[in-house]
Amino acid sequence: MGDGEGACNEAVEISSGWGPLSALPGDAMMWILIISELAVFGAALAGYAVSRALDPELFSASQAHLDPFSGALNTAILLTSGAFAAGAVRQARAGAIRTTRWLIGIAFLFGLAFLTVKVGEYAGHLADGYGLEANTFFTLYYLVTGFHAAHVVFGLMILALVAAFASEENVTTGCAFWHMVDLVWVLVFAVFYLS
Amino acid sequence: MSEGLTASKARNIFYGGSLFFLVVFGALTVHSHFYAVNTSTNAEGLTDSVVHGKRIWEENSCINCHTLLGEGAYFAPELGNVWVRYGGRDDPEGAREAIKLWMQSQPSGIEGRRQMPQFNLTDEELDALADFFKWVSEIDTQNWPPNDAG
Amino acid sequence: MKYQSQKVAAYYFYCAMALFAAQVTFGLVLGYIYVAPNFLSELLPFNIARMIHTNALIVWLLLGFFGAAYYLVPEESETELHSPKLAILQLVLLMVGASGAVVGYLFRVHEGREFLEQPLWVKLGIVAAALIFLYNITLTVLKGRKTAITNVLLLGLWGIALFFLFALYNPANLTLDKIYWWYVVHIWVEGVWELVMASILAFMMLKLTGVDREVVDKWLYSIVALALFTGLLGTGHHYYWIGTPGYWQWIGSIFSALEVAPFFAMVVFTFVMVWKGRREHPNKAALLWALGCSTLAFFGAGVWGFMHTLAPINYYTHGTQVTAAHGHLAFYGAYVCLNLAIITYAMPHLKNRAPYNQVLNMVAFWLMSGGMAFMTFTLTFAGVVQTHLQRVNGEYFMDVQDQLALFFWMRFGSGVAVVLGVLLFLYAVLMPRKEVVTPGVKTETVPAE
Amino acid sequence: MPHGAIRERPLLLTWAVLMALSALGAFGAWLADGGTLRLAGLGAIALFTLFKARLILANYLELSRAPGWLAGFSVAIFLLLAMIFCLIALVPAP
Repeated sequence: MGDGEGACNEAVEISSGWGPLSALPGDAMMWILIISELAVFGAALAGYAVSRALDPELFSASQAHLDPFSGALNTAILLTSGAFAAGAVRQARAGAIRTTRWLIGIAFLFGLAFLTVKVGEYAGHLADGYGLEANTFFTLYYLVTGFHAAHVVFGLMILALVAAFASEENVTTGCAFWHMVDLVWVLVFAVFYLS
Repeated sequence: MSEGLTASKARNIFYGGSLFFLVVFGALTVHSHFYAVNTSTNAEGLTDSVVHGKRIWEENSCINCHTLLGEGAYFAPELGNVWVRYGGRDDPEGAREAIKLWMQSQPSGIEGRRQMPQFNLTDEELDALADFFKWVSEIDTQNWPPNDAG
Repeated sequence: MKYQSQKVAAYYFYCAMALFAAQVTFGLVLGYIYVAPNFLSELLPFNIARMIHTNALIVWLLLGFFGAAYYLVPEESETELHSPKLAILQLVLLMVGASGAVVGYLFRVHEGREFLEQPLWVKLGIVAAALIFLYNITLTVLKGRKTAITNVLLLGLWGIALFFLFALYNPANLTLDKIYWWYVVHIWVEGVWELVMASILAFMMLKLTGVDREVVDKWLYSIVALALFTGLLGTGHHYYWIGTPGYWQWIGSIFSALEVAPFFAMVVFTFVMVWKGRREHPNKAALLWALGCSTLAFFGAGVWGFMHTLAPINYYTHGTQVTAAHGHLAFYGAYVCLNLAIITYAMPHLKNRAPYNQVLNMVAFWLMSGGMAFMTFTLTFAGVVQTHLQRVNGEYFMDVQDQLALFFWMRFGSGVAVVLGVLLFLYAVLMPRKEVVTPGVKTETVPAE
Repeated sequence: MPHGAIRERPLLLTWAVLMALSALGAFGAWLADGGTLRLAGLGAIALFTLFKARLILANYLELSRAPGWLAGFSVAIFLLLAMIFCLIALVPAP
């Protein structure tokens, strides 16, 4: 791809090709992914709210098994990771590839820390006998946080990739995905742990 | 250089994203596979006769009139719960006989009624088919269908 | 037509249209059996006729895809096909398999999973034909220019072949059987077929509207991304009540509700392209079919799919005429219209004459689509009534069906309209008025293709 | 944090505010647990979450450069949070 007709056209035409998406910073295709993901998690959280309203007793009792401290810790970890990733984008734009790679590396380590905490939480729930099929609350909890954790794993792979091929574009695109993972977690945290 | 690569980046994100969803789907399928084998179906009850019954079900293309767990043609009744509908939970022998009798008395030939063909099954084959229906009726289908009517 | 080897597409289109005629004929018979149940009950029972109806549909749509690929890949790749002879061999294999299957069905020779009733030897023949096809097309693409359209088309076609392999796996455990059965059925029609659909539509937009390739490429990637991001996990909406875990009710509801998005994007895509397009293409009928395709796919697959995809609703509507309504309009809109669009577009080129007789073709579009839309409405009403009587009130299936007779009569009537539309279409495409052809005049009317 | 350049400072500030909002959110959760101030607590959680989301969108995802999109995302997230937290407020746990 990108050869043939793609290469010989003017940049102006290409940037207009995305329509309203052209206004977004970074890669338009990544934004389609981000919007899709937000729609998915938004629908899941809305579904959670409705289910909770139908059976508040069960939800409140089950929610008591979650550890708000782990959730808060993971929020801090992920937001910090995001800050390093955002720093990496700025460094990449300034052309400082070495610094960019260092910052992505630190963001990556924070991502690993997030997963460690999350796996610890899962192990605790499972040890207490609350699995995927325990009740509606836990089904939703595992689906939403598990799907989010899968994004963290996928995001870590992307971070590794863009650290290896650290062009400004690649770093921007990869980190955009990572920030989406941040954003989703902030919502998930508020709904599952805080309310 | 960067603009010429826009299309290839769009393609890579499409590939990467699709691969991610495919992997998630695959992982969930594996979980569901083991759930089906260990939890929702009676793996030990899957006798030769039940397997034989499933083959008869397939050889006679029953699915192209009936539905089974809601899937199939919509021309004839749901059979995933036919065992229950015929009272098989309380009176297995009665349900078995009723199913066999029904199969043997087709087609009804009544004008204006949907006709079921005569499949000329042996007594052993009819038993296997009944065993298959019994086994299917015991699958944990999340309480579907809503009632015995199917 | 710029490349000689594109000619093989014509043979695929002829075979596809023959099977299309067979498919709707058997459909009409089925519609009649619904209202006159004793009709042919000994000679051609419902289950046999339905196998032919559904199998003929699948095979002719695939033949249309193959034909479309053989038509557009040389043009996109700017090279002759790797081997036109192999393409013919593949067609012969497929037609022997298809006719063998149909004759076999009439003599009760078949397997038993819905839509996958083909005997093993036919399935293996399909695999062999698919391998020949992929070999032929992939080599053509590799030696020529690579475009987004061929790239996505190729991915879709490879996906069709790979996921068909699950048709060969039939576990004794019914729940497992169903889990993997959907790997073929769902991932075909709500996954990889959408890639084929989007790429063929993109090709047609490029040709018919003259919009820049850059713009078309971006739309194409956005659409197929949405299709797979939602469609793969959207399989969950088939995993509600077959013995699979309860979490699928959440996954299926959420992702399949979003499956509307790619279809909506296709509607916007086609209309925006036509609106922005600089070119007045003479083949108005092809444009009508293309726009009809995206629009009716949006309603049939998108809206009618969404209507009963949420688990709490599907709990009541699953396996009723609502599904039949959705199935008919979805297949018609997304894939029948798509094939008729590319056939309408390509046949004048393949027969080397200007696209005329469009009025008849466009009448055929409105007749067929109108019939299909009316059929969808009647089946939807039938399904809603059935859901209430059977699933809520608990009345028995046959008692309920008897009360739906009026809807089934109306459905039969709309079926007649569809068949007339099909016949008209075939006439318009295959038997053009001879006097319009001006021999010796260059008929390539579209510049810069 | 990278040091030196001036443009880095908003990022550090963003991070600090995000941390502060998370802490405030925990305080909101503590309020929401009790009786009388439950609604205030829920409102605070929703509000702080919306602020956090906006900060991430504007500064991490750099939507400050595309104000129209930022507004669109904000409205969508606002509606989602409003729906969820209104439902939670209306149907209290027993």
